[in-house]
Amino acid sequence: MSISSTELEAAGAPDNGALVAATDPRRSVWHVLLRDPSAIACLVYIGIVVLMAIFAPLIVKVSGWGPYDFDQTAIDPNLGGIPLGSFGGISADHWLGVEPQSGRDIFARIVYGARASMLIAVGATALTTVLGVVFGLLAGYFGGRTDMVISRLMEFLMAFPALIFMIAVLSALPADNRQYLLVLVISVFGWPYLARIVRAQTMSLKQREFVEAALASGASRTRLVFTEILPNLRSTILVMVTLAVPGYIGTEAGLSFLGVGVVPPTPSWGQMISSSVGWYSVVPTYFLVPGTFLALLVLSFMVLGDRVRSAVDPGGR
Amino acid sequence: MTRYLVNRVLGMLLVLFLVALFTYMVFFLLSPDPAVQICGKTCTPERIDQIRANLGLDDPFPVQFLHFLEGLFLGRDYGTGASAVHCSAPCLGYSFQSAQVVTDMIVQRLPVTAVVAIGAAVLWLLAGVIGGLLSAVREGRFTDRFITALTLGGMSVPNYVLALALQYVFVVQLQWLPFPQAVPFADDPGQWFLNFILPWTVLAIGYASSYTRLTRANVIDTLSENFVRTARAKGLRPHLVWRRHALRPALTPIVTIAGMDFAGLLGGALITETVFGINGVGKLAADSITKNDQPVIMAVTLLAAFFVVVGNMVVDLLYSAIDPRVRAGATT
Amino acid sequence: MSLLRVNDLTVKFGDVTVVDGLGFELPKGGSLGIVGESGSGKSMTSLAVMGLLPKGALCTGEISFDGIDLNTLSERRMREIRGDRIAMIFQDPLSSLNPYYTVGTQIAEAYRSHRSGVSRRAARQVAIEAMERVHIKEAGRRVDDYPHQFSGGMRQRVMIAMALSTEPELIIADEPTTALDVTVQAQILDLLAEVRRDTGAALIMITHDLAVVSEVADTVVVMRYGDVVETGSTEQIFSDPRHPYTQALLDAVPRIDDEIGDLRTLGGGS
Amino acid sequence: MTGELLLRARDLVKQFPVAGTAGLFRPARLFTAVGGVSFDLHAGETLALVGESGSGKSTTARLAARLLDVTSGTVELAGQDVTTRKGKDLAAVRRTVQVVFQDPFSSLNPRHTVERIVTAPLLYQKRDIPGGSREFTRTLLDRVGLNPDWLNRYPAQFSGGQAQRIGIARALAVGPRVLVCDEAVSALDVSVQAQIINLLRDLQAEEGFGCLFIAHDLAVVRQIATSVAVMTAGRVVEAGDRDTVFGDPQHEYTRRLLAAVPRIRPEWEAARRAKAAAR
Amino acid sequence: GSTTTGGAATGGAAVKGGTVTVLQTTDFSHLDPARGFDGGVNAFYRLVYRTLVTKAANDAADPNAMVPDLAQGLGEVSADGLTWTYKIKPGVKFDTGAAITSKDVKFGISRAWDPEIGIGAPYLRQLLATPDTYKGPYQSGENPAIETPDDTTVVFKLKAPFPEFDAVLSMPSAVPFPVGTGGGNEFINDIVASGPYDLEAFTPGSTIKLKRNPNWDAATDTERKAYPDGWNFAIGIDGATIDERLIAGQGADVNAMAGSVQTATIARLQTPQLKDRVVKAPSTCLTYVGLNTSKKNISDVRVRQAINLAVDKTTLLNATGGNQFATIASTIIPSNVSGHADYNLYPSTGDTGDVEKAKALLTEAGLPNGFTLTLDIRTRPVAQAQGEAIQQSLKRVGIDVKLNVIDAATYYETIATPSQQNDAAITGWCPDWASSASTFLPPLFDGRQITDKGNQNLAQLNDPAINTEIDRIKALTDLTEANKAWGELDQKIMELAPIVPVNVENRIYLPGSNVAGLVAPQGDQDYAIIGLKDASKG
Ligand SMILES: Nc1ncnc2c1ncn2[C@@H]1O[C@H](COP(=O)(O)OP(=O)(O)OP(=O)(O)O)[C@@H](O)[C@H]1O
Ligand SMILES: Nc1ncnc2c1ncn2[C@@H]1O[C@H](COP(=O)(O)OP(=O)(O)OP(=O)(O)O)[C@@H](O)[C@H]1O
Ligand SMILES: [Mg+2]
Ligand SMILES: [Mg+2]
Repeated sequence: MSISSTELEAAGAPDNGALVAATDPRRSVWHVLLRDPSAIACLVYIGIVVLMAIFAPLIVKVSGWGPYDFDQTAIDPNLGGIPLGSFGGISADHWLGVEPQSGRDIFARIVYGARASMLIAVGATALTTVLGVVFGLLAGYFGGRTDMVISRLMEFLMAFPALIFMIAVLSALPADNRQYLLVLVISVFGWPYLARIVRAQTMSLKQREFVEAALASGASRTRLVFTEILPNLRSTILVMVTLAVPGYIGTEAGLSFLGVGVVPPTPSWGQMISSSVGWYSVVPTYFLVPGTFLALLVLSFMVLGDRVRSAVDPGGR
Repeated sequence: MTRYLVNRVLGMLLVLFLVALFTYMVFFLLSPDPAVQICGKTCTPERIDQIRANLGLDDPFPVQFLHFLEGLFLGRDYGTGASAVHCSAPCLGYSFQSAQVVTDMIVQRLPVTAVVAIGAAVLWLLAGVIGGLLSAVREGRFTDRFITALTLGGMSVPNYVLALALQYVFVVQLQWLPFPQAVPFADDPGQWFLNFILPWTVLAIGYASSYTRLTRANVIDTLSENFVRTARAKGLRPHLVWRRHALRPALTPIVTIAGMDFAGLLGGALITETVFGINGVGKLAADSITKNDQPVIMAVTLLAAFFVVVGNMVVDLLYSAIDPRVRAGATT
Repeated sequence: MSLLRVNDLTVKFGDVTVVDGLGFELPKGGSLGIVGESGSGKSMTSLAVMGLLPKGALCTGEISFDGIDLNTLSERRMREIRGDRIAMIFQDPLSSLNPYYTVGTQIAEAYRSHRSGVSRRAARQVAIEAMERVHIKEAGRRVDDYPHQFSGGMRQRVMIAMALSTEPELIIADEPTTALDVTVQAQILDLLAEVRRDTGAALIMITHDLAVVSEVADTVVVMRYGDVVETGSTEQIFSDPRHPYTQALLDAVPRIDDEIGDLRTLGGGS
Repeated sequence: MTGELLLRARDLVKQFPVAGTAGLFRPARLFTAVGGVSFDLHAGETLALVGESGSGKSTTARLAARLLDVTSGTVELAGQDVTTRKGKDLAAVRRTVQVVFQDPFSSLNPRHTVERIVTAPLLYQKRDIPGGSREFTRTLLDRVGLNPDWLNRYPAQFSGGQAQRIGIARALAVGPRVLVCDEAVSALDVSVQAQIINLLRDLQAEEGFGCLFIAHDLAVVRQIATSVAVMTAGRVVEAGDRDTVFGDPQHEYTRRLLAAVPRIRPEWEAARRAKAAAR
Repeated sequence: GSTTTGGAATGGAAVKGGTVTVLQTTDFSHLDPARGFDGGVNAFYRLVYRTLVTKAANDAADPNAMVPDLAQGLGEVSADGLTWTYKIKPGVKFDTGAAITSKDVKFGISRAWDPEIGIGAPYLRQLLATPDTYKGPYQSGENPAIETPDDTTVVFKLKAPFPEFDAVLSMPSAVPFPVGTGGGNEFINDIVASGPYDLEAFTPGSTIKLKRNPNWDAATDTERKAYPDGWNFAIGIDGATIDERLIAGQGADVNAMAGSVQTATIARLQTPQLKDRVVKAPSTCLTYVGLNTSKKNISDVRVRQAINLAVDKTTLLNATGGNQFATIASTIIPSNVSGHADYNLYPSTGDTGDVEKAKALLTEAGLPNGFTLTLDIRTRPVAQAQGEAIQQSLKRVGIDVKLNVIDAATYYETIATPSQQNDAAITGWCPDWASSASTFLPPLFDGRQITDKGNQNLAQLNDPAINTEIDRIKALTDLTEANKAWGELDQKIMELAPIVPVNVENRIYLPGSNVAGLVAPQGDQDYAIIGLKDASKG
């Protein structure tokens, strides 16, 4: 084991404050992100979507049309109810056009759809993270029988073709409270993937001497797991979370696309795409608008996750 | 090694059994009464009872599950008398809605799914490895950043959106490709290829993106390994350094991950096959879900689980075959 | 005429100079020790000679090997020298061996890449002989083993065997024994000495262990922060160190058969 | 012997299951890492365990510090049998025995500040921190020769030698009677190594703790130890007073070990010392 | 009356030969006619199966009429109306070459009693005087209600008179089968065809190929033209893709046809070339909202009338696909089903609903502030759009509609179970034959047919006056008189407002440019008269 030179330089260098700030692990991620224009762009877009979700009722008041209001004047009853005017009925009245057949305002539905999509994605991420971290920590730290049981459980859950099973189960379950069901089902099948990584990390962290040092200092096992090991998983969890959110946004949209997602008339982006499928060559905007919003959101999270990852672990990988 | 293998196979069987049990239980609890489905639109309670008795649907759960297992290993008959249908082992069930043996339904569609899956796998492996290599070689340069941007895009666009967009552009507008249909290879290899291009692309694109990233990261990692430096210090020709010392270690994990992804492909095939109307197992699953044809859904779920579990095992074995360190250790 | 002459060698990573105007000379069959604490640029120097500096390193100065300036040599010609006339042994033998190939393959590979038209079988024979030369027992059988099946000391022997297979004129060993036990270290050092006796190869031994250098080298270069602090014959450096840093370094060495008392340290404290 | 008997180990045996040999109905094969080791450690004494890699030195140290459970044998701490203590009952052991580890970076939690690291033992043992956490840390840092203002830094901001000092500071926080140093200087450059050895020597002189010093570098051991135990393959093959062991090794293995140590020619050393004296 | 407009019939007549391709999203329910029982598969059966009596070809003068098929003439009924006798035409054969005998007719019909097979049309089981213990020919042998005095004569014994028995025999469950066949799942490999085509290849869920049945003799069949040499049903194609293919008409797709186009496609059919190919055909199916009279609030007739008044049928029409895709309905019996009478009890300007009047009625019923109503809808885009439209329009009178989305697969089962049914449900009804309303009003409004499971009377209306009237009309032997009476009953029922008639859907077909003979006066296609204009094309 040789000591790398950066530490030596730190040793040789006089005590200066700049060094402290630059390597404070708590601040570095933000620091790196805020210096990266693409990360900022992603943050801005995500911020807009989040604000849209939070202030949906207010925004809709400003734009004039609610997500459920039919506008018969905006569609052509003679042509299967296609929006009047070009570009899917985009006008001063309807900023992003209207839905065929009902004339509902797409902008309002996008705004409300952000709600459903974000809520489910964030909810599922939160639940998955909690489950994944707790089980991963337990399995990784205690090993032995605990690990055996948890690992088998994970193997069992991962053996399920998650998408097929989710669709099947969701389609058979009652449609009320779909949001919660979606969160639950996604999380149940999602946590093993996080837990597996947390477990492996915990196992290698356990080998690190500071864990033994804490033990020698008299730390109890819970203390050890939660105050010594958990903080070291922070970057892993951070990266996983930034990557899980877009994953779950996609999953929610996919399930809604397949008709087992959020129940209408509540809009979600996936469901909007799903209902636009039949219209994609007639009213392309109907399909493009939610598709673009969705793809951009996923992309933003992906890029952000990428940047977070390289901020956390500059070595690459 | 033998003991390891035995342990592994036993573990696999256990997982499969649990998956079967759990799946059966879930569907047993959620399933609408198949007797009602058989009974049709105009149905009387007596007829329902009769059907139930005939098909053993009034047995308690454990008995029904045992029958299911029995069918799986020994085959079984559905119905009674001349209207009975024999379902030989491995019997995955009987679709009351379409009056067919589920095993046959799946076997019929498996070849199409195999074509879709294998084609996609070839495509994504090729694209992923080549893209990743290019990206790694040109690390930090324009090509690398361009490929990285592409992969991010590839992972962000949901595949059903992509499917429709590609179909709109290449089929509807440009008319370069036909509307995808499962043309058998034997009928017309050219058409076969043209028809499958879109499904392959759509199914492959997400995987190709993540494989590109993975390959890139692995290659960059491997290139900084000491043994690559050793190889160069030996004065090996660059192509040998690359082929033998950089690529093999970099691609080994990718091969094994590919094995797992391939095994889990049935789920991905579901959306692709549905969007393009390709009659494979994925479409069968999607259709059965809309029709609520539980025996079929369950069979497909089990089949997919089987692929995943067996795939995992094969990958493990493969890994120990190509990585000498694992081979000797034979530990999990 | 000297085998290797390094003159004003400078290695930079961007603005950071990690080797700064280094110079030394090594006669044919001679042995040179480079010592210095961690990060002083020892490895960078050796890699510069091999032409294997990592990406982003800028190397200037003269590296003249048998009259050829390696620093300006084309990569093609450099490759012909590398592994054939100059061989290198690295510090960590496990990570320096490719886990996917048998040690025999890896030794033979070095040989075959410099001898055209050598059959696999013949190269394998060379590998076995090389392994026998470094005292690996049952070489004929172990030639087909993988690196992880060898102990640390044996791996390092494999590395040496690999270096020897082409009968190089210069062997560069970068901390070849740091990862090993004292007893194994002694064996490896003996082995290197034996090999040099047999083949007449020159040696550059890089280490931070002064005692090791004193046993192996004819000439010693002491480095600190990329600079040469002092150069001289081994005897001179150890019996009459001129530079205070060298003196302090020697004072800090704990001795097995010498006085016990406070070890002198460099500049004290932190 | 210098002082009271602090640590008494008798016939320590430790077996580990060999990974991957466990069957479905069969326990794993066992590997004996330590096969019956006994020693005594007195206050003010430094007992060095030496031996090649894998000879069981660290395992012995961990058993003595009750970081591992013994397979058989006894550990007595200041006259108390602590061999089978578990959980809360271990508190006394943790107060008495502290460990300094080999890898200065791996042994410090990279996510904790120096202050948090150094006060951790007191925190974990739910003890009051005399003079408050800050002051206490400053005092400790000062004692191990570090700048007291560095208490808010993270481990990554230190050099190896400095990090090792933090590790020592942590061990000292509870005022231990026994300090176990597992290869505490092996990873350091000679000059830094010398500093740490000096520091340990000074601290021991002040505190009078007993030190179990594990190393494979015999030259280092000779500098610091008062007595030496030579281990190979999980057993002690030779033990005794430092000068006896070094001066007149009895066991073949010890002799081989000593012979293998590289040395600078004595005539050069003599010449150098003469020159230095002249200067 | 037939209101077929435009049409592939123009611009060329069908000729013999070629292969017609039919593009479908979903598979046929069953190739076994005793099990299949829906518009789609019935059209297919017509190509391969024959029955004693059948519906007249779509291009006939009266396409609703019943005409003899295997039988020499329509049934001869006894004076008491309980015995119906048919004589089989000479020279009719199965694809095996064997002659179709009365035994085969009896065997085929009896299959409907097998509990696992007979899931198709129920009328035979309801009408024939077969004992309750009978479980089909495989389990119970001979069906005592059918007699076969000789090889060409079949005699049916009924429980009660049923003047429209001819129509009952046109149902697919009356297809003859060679004695002893049709068990298990042999249908996947082969069928016993009696019609002009026979199964050539069948891959469930993806393709059905039909070839000519050499043993079918055109001379014995007045209704089927059987122009093409083969049929190719391509199954499992996405609806939008089908439309794209039909519009593009590339290669062999000129010979393709399909079911009704997607709503979205309508806008693209406005070019002259496409407009020419479009066939618009009103169906015989009514989309309606069943109001569950057994529920609180809705049990009050004024509330139901208020709902009828408040619903904005124009919005609903747009949700259904606009005026191309459906016609607003005010009556129960659609206009092209015999018995239709034109009236509107709940009029409003522009059919957007009469909010004032509805509110007044609700106030009268003691619900001035409205109430909450749960509406069952299917997880299908159209149904959801319709549900949302109803939600919007009832909001205007204070009725808060909660949409209860039920999976498409279990939807009908759920709403047909009174214990699981909610306040209201969107559903539809098609008559089994359009020659009278006897399969329209009685199943939906006969209070005595309310069952615990499989209930069709969603309104759970049990009005003695209506029940008696139904019995009276059913017994009428004069069809014209009966149809007039059905029309009057229609209005009487609507006075009670047990349902809200929403609209009658149109089918909009876009056959390939080379397809000829597509006429659909009752909405459904008649494959038996369709062919190619140029057999060598595509
Ligand atoms: N790729 C690189 N980029 C930037 N700086 C580097 C790189 N590689 C090495 N260095 C720096 O070059 C200097 C010399 O490193 P070198 O590896 O030669 O030291 P060394 O004397 O061999 O140390 P050790 O005894 O630890 O092996 C160090 O300060 C190191 O941080
Ligand atoms: N937790 C464990 N599980 C299994 N084997 C172990 C474990 N810990 C140590 N061993 C084994 O016990 C033996 C002795 O290990 P130990 O760490 O005590 O050796 P050491 O003398 O300290 O060696 P080194 O000088 O390399 O640190 C080794 O062979 C090691 O592989
Ligand atoms: Mg180095
Ligand atoms: Mg150790």
